[in-house]
Amino acid sequence: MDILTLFIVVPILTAIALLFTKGLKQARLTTMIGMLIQFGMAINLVFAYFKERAANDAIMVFTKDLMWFETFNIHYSIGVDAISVLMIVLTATVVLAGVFISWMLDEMPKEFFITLVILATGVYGFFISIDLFTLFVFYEIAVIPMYLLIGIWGSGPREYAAMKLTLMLMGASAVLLVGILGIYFNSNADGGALTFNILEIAQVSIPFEAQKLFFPMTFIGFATIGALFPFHTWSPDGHASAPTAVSMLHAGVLMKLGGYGIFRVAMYLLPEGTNYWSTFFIVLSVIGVVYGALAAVKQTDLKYINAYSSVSHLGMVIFALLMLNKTAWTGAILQSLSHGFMTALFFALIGMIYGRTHTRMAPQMGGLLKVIPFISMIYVIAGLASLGLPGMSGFVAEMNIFAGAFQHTDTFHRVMSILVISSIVVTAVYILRVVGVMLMGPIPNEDYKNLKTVTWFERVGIYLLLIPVIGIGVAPLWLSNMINDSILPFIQRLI
Amino acid sequence: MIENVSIYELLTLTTILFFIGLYGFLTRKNLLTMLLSIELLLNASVINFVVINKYLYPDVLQGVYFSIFIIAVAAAETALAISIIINLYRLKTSVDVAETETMKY
Amino acid sequence: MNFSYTIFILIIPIATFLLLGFFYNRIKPAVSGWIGVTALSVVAGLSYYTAYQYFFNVGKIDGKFQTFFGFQANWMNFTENLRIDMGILLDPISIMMLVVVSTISLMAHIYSRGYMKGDRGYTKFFAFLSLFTFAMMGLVVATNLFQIYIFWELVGVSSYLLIGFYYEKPSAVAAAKKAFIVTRFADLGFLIGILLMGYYGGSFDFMELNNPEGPAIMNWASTSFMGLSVITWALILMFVGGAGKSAMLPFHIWLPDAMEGPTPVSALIHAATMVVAGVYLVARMFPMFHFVEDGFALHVVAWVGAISSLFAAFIALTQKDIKRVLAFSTMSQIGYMMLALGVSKYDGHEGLGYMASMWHLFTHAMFKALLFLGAGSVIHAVHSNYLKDMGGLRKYMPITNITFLIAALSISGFPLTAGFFSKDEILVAAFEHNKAIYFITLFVAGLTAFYMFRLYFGIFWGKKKEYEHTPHESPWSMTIPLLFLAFMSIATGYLPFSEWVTADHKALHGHIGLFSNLGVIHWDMAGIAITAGLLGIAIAWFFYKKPTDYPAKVSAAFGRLYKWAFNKFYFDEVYLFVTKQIIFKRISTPFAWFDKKVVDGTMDGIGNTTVSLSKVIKGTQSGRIQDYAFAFAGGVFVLVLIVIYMI
Amino acid sequence: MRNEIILLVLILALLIFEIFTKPNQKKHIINIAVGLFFIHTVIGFFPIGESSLFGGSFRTTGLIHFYKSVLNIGVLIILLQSADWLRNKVAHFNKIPEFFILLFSSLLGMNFMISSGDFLLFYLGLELSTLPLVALIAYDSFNQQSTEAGIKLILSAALASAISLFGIGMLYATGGSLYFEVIAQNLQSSNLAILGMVFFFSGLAFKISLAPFHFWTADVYEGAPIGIASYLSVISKGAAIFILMAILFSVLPILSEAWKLVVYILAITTMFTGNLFAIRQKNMKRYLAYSSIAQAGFMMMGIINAEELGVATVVYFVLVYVFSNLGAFGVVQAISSQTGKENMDDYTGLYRTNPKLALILLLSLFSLAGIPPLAGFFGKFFLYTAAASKGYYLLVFLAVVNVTISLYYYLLPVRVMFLRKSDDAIPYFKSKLMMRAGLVIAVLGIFVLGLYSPLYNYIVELSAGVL
Repeated sequence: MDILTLFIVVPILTAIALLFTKGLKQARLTTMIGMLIQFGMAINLVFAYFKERAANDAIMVFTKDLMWFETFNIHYSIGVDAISVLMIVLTATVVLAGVFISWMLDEMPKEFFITLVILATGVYGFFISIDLFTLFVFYEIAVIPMYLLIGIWGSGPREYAAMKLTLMLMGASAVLLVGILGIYFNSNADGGALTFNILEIAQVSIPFEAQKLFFPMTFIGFATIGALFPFHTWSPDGHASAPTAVSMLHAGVLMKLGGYGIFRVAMYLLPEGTNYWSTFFIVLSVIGVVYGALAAVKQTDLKYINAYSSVSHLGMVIFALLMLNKTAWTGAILQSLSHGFMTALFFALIGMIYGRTHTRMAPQMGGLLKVIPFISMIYVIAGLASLGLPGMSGFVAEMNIFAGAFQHTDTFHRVMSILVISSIVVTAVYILRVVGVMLMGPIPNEDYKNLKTVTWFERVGIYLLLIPVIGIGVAPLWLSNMINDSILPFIQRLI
Repeated sequence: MIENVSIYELLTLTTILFFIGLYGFLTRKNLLTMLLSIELLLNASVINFVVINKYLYPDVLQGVYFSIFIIAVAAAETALAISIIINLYRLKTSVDVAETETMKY
Repeated sequence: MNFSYTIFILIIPIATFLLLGFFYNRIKPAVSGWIGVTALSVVAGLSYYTAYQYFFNVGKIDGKFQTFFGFQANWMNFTENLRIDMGILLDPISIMMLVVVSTISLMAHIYSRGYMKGDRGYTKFFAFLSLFTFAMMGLVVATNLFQIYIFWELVGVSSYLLIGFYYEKPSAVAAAKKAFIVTRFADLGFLIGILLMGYYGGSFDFMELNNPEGPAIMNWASTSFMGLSVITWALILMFVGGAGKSAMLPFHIWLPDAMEGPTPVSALIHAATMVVAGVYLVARMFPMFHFVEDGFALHVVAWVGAISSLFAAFIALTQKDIKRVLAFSTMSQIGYMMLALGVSKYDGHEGLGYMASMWHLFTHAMFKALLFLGAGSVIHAVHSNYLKDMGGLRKYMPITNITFLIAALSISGFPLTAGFFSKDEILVAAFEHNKAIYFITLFVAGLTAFYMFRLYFGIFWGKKKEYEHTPHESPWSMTIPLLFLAFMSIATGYLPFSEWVTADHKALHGHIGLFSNLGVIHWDMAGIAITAGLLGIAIAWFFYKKPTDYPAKVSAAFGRLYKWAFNKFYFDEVYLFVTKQIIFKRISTPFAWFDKKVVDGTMDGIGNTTVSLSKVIKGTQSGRIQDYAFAFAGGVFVLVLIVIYMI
Repeated sequence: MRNEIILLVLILALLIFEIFTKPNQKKHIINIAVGLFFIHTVIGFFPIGESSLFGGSFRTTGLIHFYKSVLNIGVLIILLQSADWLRNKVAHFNKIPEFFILLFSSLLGMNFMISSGDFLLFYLGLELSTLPLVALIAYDSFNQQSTEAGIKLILSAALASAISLFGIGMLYATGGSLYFEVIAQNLQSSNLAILGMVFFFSGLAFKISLAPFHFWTADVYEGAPIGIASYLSVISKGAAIFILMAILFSVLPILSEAWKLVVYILAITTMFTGNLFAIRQKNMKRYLAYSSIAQAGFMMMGIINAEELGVATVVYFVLVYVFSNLGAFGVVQAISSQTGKENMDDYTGLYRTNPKLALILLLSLFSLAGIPPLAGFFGKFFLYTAAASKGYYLLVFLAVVNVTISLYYYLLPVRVMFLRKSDDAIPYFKSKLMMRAGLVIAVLGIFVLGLYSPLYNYIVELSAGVL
């Protein structure tokens, strides 16, 4: 079996194996083994990719193509470039960390892990798809398990949040579907065979009228999961209600599907539509960036803070994509990765803190640095990463975005760029506010003195996510070079 | 073919019949009278078929045969409907259409 | 000459940080203290060696100091042309800064071994100090704007961590947060400036940007915005960043609060090294500041510096917390450095201000660190920060007393101390180029002398207080740094600075350099300055040597002015108003509300409308056959009508 | 004709059986009938050549034969799922054989209807399929709801067929014949023809339950025995769709502009009506009734394509829909025949007590909602493609809006089953073999139909050249 299909097969096999397990111990062990294999495969893929790339300069490598539905020219068509490889690594890491974080989940563990693994399958499939149809199929497979994950294992207004999240995302995907169909039926204006294959569609130019019509559909379809204002409202409620591992996976990986899809589908296939609509969506994304940050300032629930912060950070991804140059795009990809690791880390930590203090309200806590120093210090580090401290991944990403944004010299882009840059101050405000209130200060509750220290599986989860955050931040060159190479064919279509 | 009667007059008749039947169906309270109205509707069609056959395509007797089948089926339909109405009567001692409104919304 | 060993100046502190940080709960405090001190000693040794090599052996070629690279690596590329390198750039000012940072840091390390003894976070403290040292070193040796920005932020975060070191104290937490956010806000300007510079100047690299014949300087006029060159805007924005770090108006508000941190931190970061980063930045970019648009940006620098120094001096007169007095004094002195840079030109003697600024930076680092450490020693002894709890300490703490006096004399510009030389160079530079600024400077010199001696007399003389615990001299670990710095506070005045550190890297005839050019001292200029200083000291002597009621009378006489100065001209309140009332209440809260009610409400509304629509139409399914039949027949007719009329 | 003859033989055999068995032995008829029908279904899979009988009144083609197989499979599943109910609830009425006889008669009617080559056989088939069903709906003669449902259906159906007949009359008048082929040749577009088409259409729209001809659906489903409701929802609807397509595409192509508009309007009204009503439903049968209305609206998107692509997608969708809907109905049936509970709230916490049933219901509902990788997604996607290929993007857009609405109510049972806990959840029970077989077939279909593309390709092959 080829190296990419395994990424779908292994989770499915894991899920099937899980069916035969009993109890938490077996379930988590099975999942861990499956996901460890997956993680190893992901790391291996990076090396394999470099090796393959040296010999092969096609846009996608490791391609494989099987006819599926001949009538519609639907293929099972897979392949990766650097961006998908990185996204796969991100996914593998976050999922594995998520398994460790859910080590002690006691309610219906088997079902939990199965659903989680199905979700992961969808994500992997999405990242390796070249065919729009399979891409869409995997997208939905990735989204729908969220309903169960939040609904069954969530907390707070979980039913409401789960329903809202599912409906908004599926609604968006429905709009996306129309966009995809539009692309499909214009994929060969000269009367040849219609196709869903991204690379083939990129060879033809879709009529401008069609681009104008279908770009916003495709864009909004993807941008909703990327939490573009004003379609982001599923995200705060969803994150707040979801169990820890799910928040991690969702914010860390699932929301990345948005940016990835915009990049891979909306912009690549509809370049003129992109140019036509870019002003409008730039405004939306900038509103998202600033607004998410400002709204986060006001929140007290840790998860809400993080959710709004995600709105802000991912708004930056969309903003960067709309800047339409290589620097900004590199930044967008880096920001996706960085935000993935960092937010997952954040949610993991919030889960750990919640598991100990039984509250997520920052003002109710205090002085945690003293009682759970390890978790608290990592929280500070994650916070610093979030506010874009040099040496952490966020900085590298943001700088690329800003540098890319500044390549536009007209006033509109300038003003928008400056607004986006301003958001980093606001980010500092809300991060430090939480750190100050929750981790520092006097201890408000005597019970806190007996909080458990961090356990080994929590440590593993933390390190899995922390290492990439710092790694990217310290040595970004190879990564940005890797991304740069793969961006080229895409950017060339737009300029 | 009837002397001095054109197809238009006959079709007007059937149309009127059709609407009378429809009106009856919509306004009667008694299930049996509603059933009668259905018969009117069906009869309108039956006459239609015969008339069309006779006036327009007199070579082949398709319409006439069709009308015979309609009459037969209508009989079966009525028989079935009446049996169910009787069943309703047994349960509710009434054949008022208002008795059949328990399931709604 | 191969300077590649200088990489260890960066590696050693970060390694120390990682070592102490990872094993903070396994290493014994005593050991970690020694690790820190040893590491820093090595770093200081390397720095001194580098300085020696550079200034005395290899640095000067053809009468001009050359620039060396100790290390250079590509870190990230934005575009083909716009790349970010990480490297070590060695030229006079960076080497001077290496010496300053390593010296003060080493002193702070040694001092902390005594000062922090018994603290829970002893190891952590040393780890953070190492982190800071690393970041500061990285900042000073930066080869390009982006590197400086990166380390700039890292310095900021280590400052944050150190100010908030006593994290259980809410005031410390608030101060740390304030320091970080205010400087970050200013850094926003810096970042935008850098990006603008990158795109209009074509590079981030100092060597390319600062080349007087390079494209960046030659083409400054190519694009303009609101009447000024974009490059000027970039420079001004970068200066905003510098002003934030260096606590210039109006970003100074974090500095007094930052005194919540442990005193060695105040000495190291908030007096000697980090706060002068802004000055260093301007000095680093000096050719650009000077050449672009006839130095418009430099005028901004000069005036901001001058006003800040005056403003801070006023506030320093009134403060009661000794560390805050010192903090405002720091701000005032940094204003000096800024204005000196601001009035400077590039070539030859015209570049006097530049030299003076750097020199003052150097001497100020010594005596201000000394003042802080001395204050720390006093605080350590009396367990209070407030002047009212002190007095007559000269008997109990002789070493502290003497060293503090030396530092106070130095800062007041008392003849033959280091401060005298460097400050008078500033005065000369100001006099030559901008009279208005000169008078401000002179006035501030007098004020400085007055408030420093108010402090000195208030602490060591004045009323004899009864102390609960008899104060005693601090341990050797704390007094050795004091003595060393006291020595430096005098000795650094006799360095031939004007030969070493100048704008164009060529030697320059200073006025008051002892070994270089004592002969041409301008005694007229110096005399005025000395008079101003002595006047300040005399008034302080008169007011504070013994408890008198003059201070109260004077402050009453100034009335409102005194009150304003005492409340720091209400800057904090304005900021608080802007953040709490405007940003939080007027912007953030409505945004959160908007999100909840309007955006989210719309989405929920769509759902709710659908559901209620479903309720509204439920009546059509009435359960009546005849209604159904009517709908059926009606449907047919409507369809017929539509179809027939639409086609 | 093979299908019909075997079915007729089956019916006769059962009649004889009915006559010659003692009341207490009539239970065995369940196994026999199901067994025989299984054989019939299997035989149905064998291909049959194209032919026509009675001067063209009765036609068989590969596609028509496939239609019949689809219906056979559906009926087989329904029989399997209803066996429990028959055994437990109906046995004491002593009229089990009637159930099979009537059901098979109805199926026979549908087979005739599908195969019909003229309006006469079409009409007879239609009535033959409807009338036994009415009897089945009113089967439980002591149940008032059952009776009410019967009355509603017979009166509405009679009205519908009357109006439809009126329309056929007009088509006869304009087309000059009752034979489809002749009409197709002779028919000219005129207002009368359009009038006739709309009238005729309404009759089939009634069977497919397109809004506003759908009102009977919910009430009848609720009152009818569950097996019959599921029969109504898949078999009767499927057959009507098939013949509707055949007539519209091959008999009335000249009026295509007109009927496309009708289909367009009905598709929109139906989707919205079905979905908006379904949101509020508490009774599972009623809930599934509205869901099936909405699904019918989606099917219209394939019809509007008016080409072979449309035929293939609709047939495929119906096939998928048979499995998905029968999966859902099967679970409802299983629970109802075990506990008598039919309300959604009764399902609270079902997953914790009966995980398999809950899972099957979940899969069926997800398939209905069109969530990949279940077959329903593929069915819907192809329908969108069919509509979009003719440029009906607005229709597709409205459809996806409706999919989102429908997702909401499809998640409602999932919510109560999975997300909530209940102390008085339906206790664990083990279904009988037949029920399980019925459910398993349905689930298999849900998975295999979509992912395994040769099936779809086969349908495409069949529908090639039908026009």
